[in-house]
Amino acid sequence: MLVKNPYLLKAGRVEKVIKECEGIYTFHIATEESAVFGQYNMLYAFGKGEAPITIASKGENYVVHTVRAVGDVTKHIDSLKEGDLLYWRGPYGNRWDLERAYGKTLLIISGGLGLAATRWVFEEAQKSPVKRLIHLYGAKDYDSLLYRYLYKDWNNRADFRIVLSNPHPQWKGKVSLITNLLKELDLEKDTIVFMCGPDPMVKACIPLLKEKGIDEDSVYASLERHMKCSVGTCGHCMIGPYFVCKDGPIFRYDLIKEYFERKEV
Amino acid sequence: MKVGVFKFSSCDGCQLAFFELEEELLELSRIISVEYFLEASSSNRWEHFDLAFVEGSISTKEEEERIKKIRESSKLLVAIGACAVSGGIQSARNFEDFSQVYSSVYSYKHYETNHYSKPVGDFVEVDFELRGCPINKESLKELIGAIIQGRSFQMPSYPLCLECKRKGNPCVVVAHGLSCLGPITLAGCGALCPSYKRGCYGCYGPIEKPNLEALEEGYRRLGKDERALKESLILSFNAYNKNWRGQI
Amino acid sequence: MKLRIDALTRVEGEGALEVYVEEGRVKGLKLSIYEPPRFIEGILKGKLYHVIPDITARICGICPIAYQMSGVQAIEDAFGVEIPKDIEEIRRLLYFGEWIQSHALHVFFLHLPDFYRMPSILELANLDKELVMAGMEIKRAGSLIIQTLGGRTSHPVSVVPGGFSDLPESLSSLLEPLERALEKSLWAIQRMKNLNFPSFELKDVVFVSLWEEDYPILKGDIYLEGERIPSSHFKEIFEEFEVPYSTAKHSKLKDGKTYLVGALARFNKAHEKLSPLAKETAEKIGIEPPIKNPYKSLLVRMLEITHSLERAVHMVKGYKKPKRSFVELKPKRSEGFGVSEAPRGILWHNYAFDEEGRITKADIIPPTSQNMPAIELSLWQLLTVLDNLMEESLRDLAEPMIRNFDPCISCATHFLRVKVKDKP
Amino acid sequence: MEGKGKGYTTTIEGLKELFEELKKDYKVIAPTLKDGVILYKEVGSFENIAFGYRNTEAPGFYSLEKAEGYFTYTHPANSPKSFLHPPELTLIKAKASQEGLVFEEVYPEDKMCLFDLRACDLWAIKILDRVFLEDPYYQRLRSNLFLVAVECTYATLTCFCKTMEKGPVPKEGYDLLITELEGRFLIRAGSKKGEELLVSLKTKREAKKEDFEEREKKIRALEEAMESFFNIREVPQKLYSRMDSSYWEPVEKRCLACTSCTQVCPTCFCFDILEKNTIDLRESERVRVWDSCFSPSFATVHRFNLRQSIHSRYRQWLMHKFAYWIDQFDTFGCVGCGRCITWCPVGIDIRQEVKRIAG
Ligand SMILES: Cc1cc2nc3c(=O)[nH]c(=O)nc-3n(C[C@H](O)[C@H](O)[C@H](O)COP(=O)(O)OP(=O)(O)OC[C@H]3O[C@@H](n4cnc5c(N)ncnc54)[C@H](O)[C@@H]3O)c2cc1C
Ligand code: SF4
Ligand code: SF4
Ligand code: SF4
Repeated sequence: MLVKNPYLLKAGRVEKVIKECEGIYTFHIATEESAVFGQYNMLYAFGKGEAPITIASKGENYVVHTVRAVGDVTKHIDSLKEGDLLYWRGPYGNRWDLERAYGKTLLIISGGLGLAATRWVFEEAQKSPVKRLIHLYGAKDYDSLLYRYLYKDWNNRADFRIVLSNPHPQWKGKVSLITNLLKELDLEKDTIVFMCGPDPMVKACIPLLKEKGIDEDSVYASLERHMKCSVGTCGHCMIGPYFVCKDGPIFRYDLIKEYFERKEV
Repeated sequence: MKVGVFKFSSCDGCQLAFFELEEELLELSRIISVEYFLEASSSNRWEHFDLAFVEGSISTKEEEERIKKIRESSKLLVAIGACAVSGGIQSARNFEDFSQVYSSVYSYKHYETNHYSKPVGDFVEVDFELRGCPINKESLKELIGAIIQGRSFQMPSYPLCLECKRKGNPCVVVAHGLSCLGPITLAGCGALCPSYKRGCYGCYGPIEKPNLEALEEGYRRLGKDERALKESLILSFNAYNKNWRGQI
Repeated sequence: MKLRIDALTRVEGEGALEVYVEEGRVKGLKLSIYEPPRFIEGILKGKLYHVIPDITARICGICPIAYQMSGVQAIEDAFGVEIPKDIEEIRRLLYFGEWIQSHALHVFFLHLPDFYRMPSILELANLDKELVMAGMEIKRAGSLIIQTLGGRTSHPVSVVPGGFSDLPESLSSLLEPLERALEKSLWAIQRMKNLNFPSFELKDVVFVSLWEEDYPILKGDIYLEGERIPSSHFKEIFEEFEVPYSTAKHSKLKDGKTYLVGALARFNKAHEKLSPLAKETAEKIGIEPPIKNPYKSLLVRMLEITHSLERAVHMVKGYKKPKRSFVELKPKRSEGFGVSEAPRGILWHNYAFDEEGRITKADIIPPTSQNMPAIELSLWQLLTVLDNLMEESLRDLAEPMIRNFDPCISCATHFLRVKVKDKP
Repeated sequence: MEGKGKGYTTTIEGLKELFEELKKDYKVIAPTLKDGVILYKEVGSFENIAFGYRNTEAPGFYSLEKAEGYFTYTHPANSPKSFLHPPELTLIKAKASQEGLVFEEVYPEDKMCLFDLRACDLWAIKILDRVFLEDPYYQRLRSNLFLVAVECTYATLTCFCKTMEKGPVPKEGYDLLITELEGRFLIRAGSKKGEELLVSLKTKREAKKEDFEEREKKIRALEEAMESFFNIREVPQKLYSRMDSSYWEPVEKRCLACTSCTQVCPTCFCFDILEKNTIDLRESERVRVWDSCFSPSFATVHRFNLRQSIHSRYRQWLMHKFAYWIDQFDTFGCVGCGRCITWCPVGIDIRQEVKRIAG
């Protein structure tokens, strides 16, 4: 019996590079490979290793990745130019359960680079029979805002709100915490919530949603854990009984609550 | 890339790793230029170093001054070996009455030396550590490779036991009743001692948070007392390492 | 006027040379060695006997096995155990590994560049790559022996009082590299025999080595002017003293004579016991005792390399893992002596223990401190005949002379930094 | 349970013949003696198999003595994991070329026979089969594997396969099964491969009723002698309800987080993938090495290990073995071999911890 080698890498050309802000770049990589929103790829840097990177969006024959240079792999990726080859394997992981929001309100909450993980599903939601679409996006600084070039379009199709933690002379919008923005929102009880951001942000939003009558089983969060294999065999990404790499990265909150909220699980 | 190799209180053993690179040293000399290395060359320049390797502990006033000068002249500073990283075997005296140690070796009273032998990191900022007494050439190659390739330096953070098991050694504590510092010692040597059927004596120094309380229990099980554990830590060449300073 | 080489280069450890010159003529000199003391003997006090080989190895990263061998033999002497022949043979093999590694390091990396007026082996490699590569291959063969028997090339882990903690099942992987290195050593000697050796003769220096059945290495009596003296009498023939200016504890014969240990001394006393190939080569290149020209120690070290390789090949071929790799020791209140031929010469250890086996006295005399007076004497001989010694030429003159003796300053148990006085 | 087809009995010569047959096609891995410890290792000759020893094992303790008979010990210190999921395995080699990177898959091609496997390790392989269901490296080795199982007639103090319901009788998954009887061996086949080999053996005779009866007696005696430490059916739910650190903190004083338990365990599979390159960066290898949830960098996110405390790492390990594993792979992650108990340098006994926390 021959099984496919999950570690084999594919190559794709970098078609486009967009500088989002200092140290964060978005890449369009040519590929015919199919994928769904919520999934991620393992990007490879020769001689350095691999890192899981979310599929931020997808076009006809390219995928979009947004990468912040923090370590060996991501620094390498961010040094790529148009025409360079990028090596990767994937896609891996599960998808956002967008269908559950059909006919209901869909609230997306993104913190920082978490926007890369919600962008694609947000774009898809705009085209789908979601009753009301709200997206709260919190970023630290004005300079770290991602995808500015899409805001206009997004604002036309959805309720897209940005909040910054720090003021900036050019910033006319809100300076506050994303939780304050959430508090102000009027939401139906049957709202579906998609979240991606740092663990503390996710943890802080849950009780606020509860106050609004939104159950934990209507909330989905995309998690970040250490990953090596992405196929549920290396053990690194485990949270309780789940492998974030293959059972996630997106989890219905009630299923992981026990493990996510408890220290050091 | 300009490189300097410096020696402080030590046995020279770690510098030998450079000579062990042999052919690779010749290869490397195309990319890096060894500007200062007293033991290897009679032509030495001390201006600016991109990379300074420091062997040995700091145990005299002169050494305290010299290490600061090296730090000022160097972009990256690497502490190599147990002496530079933790104070070396000579730091065993930090745990004893210095005047007695002194007079058991010398009668002449006026030699200048500090009571304590201390790691380089007590005086200047250290960018990288190469562990071991002595270091091995693989880790040296890994570090030079990481710097040349502009990637991070890969060093184990786990205890020796993991490396020992990967090698297929049965645990010497269980099989032979030997005491072994492996559970609290950083991996990297290739689990040499257990491979030669003896307990690890700790020459790669402590892991980040060694559980000494648990190890003490382990020693008790073998019929060895606290004193035996304390002595083996003091003689581990790494007794003055910051990861357990104050605990021994 | 004081001329000074602040930092000696291409020697093991760090030292300085000061020369006092009046009207161009040398009036005094001192080889000051500023290795800080590491108090190894002081640290050993009160500790259990079995730590001796691991701790004393750290006196010197270049000849740790010498320390381990003298150390364990002192312990075994104290506790009155005989080491079985097969284990002793393996100790010799390990020791040959160190001779090969250390001699090759000195000959090729430190000494040879002098004969080509090159700053280091890296530059020498541009000039004669073949020779340099041969040197590396030889050194690697020595390292391989140590690594195979002891896990790593410096501070091997398997040496314990009584023998080895464990030994490999087979040494067959050593054979090929050793045989190749042996060939390379013969080839390299031919290449080196015609180097330009400055003419110089050591005067008033007594050669001292150990006496063994074979060419001395592992143990034996002290062989002094035709007499065999047990190592326990070491302190009765030699006198060790602290010198405030130079930093090593120096050593002289009790009658005040300067003596020399190491390769030259061994060759001069025991050349007829060299291995067949080494002896034959010595004859062929016209090296015969007594060799008094220290520059020629280069060739003598090469001959010792050949000897070691040839003996090692033989041992590897006949190797069988002993049934037990060590014998048990029982500590008792006692005193013991251990002596062996480090690459640089006689290394003497002396310990006393209490009934538990804790060390009550530790005394170690390394070869380099014994050789300090001889080195100074030859520098004196070299420099005092000069009329107009200039600072610029001092390094070029003095350093090669010092390197002839392969001093290992790291064997620095007794070396101290001292304030340099203005007058000699 | 009976094997498929008939049973045969044979002598030690017959086993030797079997061994020689196996050696023709397989790299035979069998228990060998090294420095007073029995380990699985490739063996060249039948004489090198460590027959006739008895192991005494207790928490943090191991010793061997000579014994009458052949298969008189239980299982070696290492496990089949060392061969099916090797501690270090190169997965992919990447080479730089003009056109970009060229990748080469490096597959282990060994055809192995594991000779003398006990019930616990047989189960452990079954568990690994599920974990590495889609791993081509494991699957290659696995599909070429020949398994000779042996029935235990003795258990050490650390064995608890009975508690875990994994032994002492091997149920399935072997090609051949050997039971040592008085002066002879009962052999049965468990697969077609095994059957064919068995039939071709010259030194054998068909097993009789008495042979089976003698076997039955021996096995019953062992089963009865073995203690049951806890009721595994209740363990997972109890553990899930006791995740609070107060249950786990006592371990902090005793556990060294040395990783030994996870390494000797026949089912612990966690690994790391290292990137090993040449200085000139012309070539790089992706190498899989054993890792451990006790390792301080195991669960690192942004250079911060989510499991800082030792007791939280212990919780992760034990919960995984006795609770999470069931959700993941529909089986416990523990087969009761007792290796982690014997080979813990401070003698922590997982059975006692399970009893303490979930008892
Ligand atoms: C499902 C999933 C999706 C993800 N999607 C994205 C994405 O779309 N975009 C993205 O940019 N990231 C994403 N990440 C995160 C990314 O995978 C990690 O940051 C990854 O570790 C980067 O790998 P690396 O080799 O570049 O850095 P590593 O070397 O693994 O470094 C890891 C962390 O260590 C820290 N670090 C690195 N070097 C140093 C240093 N010298 N000193 C101190 N700290 C240091 C950094 O904070 C970094 O986060 C995702 C992660 C997951 C699990
Ligand atoms: S760390 Fe050890 S080997 Fe290195 S110089 Fe110090 S004593 Fe020598
Ligand atoms: S096992 Fe321990 S003492 Fe031995 S070499 Fe390794 S780190 Fe050093
Ligand atoms: S957890 Fe322990 S007893 Fe259970 S299978 Fe693993 S090593 Fe054996």
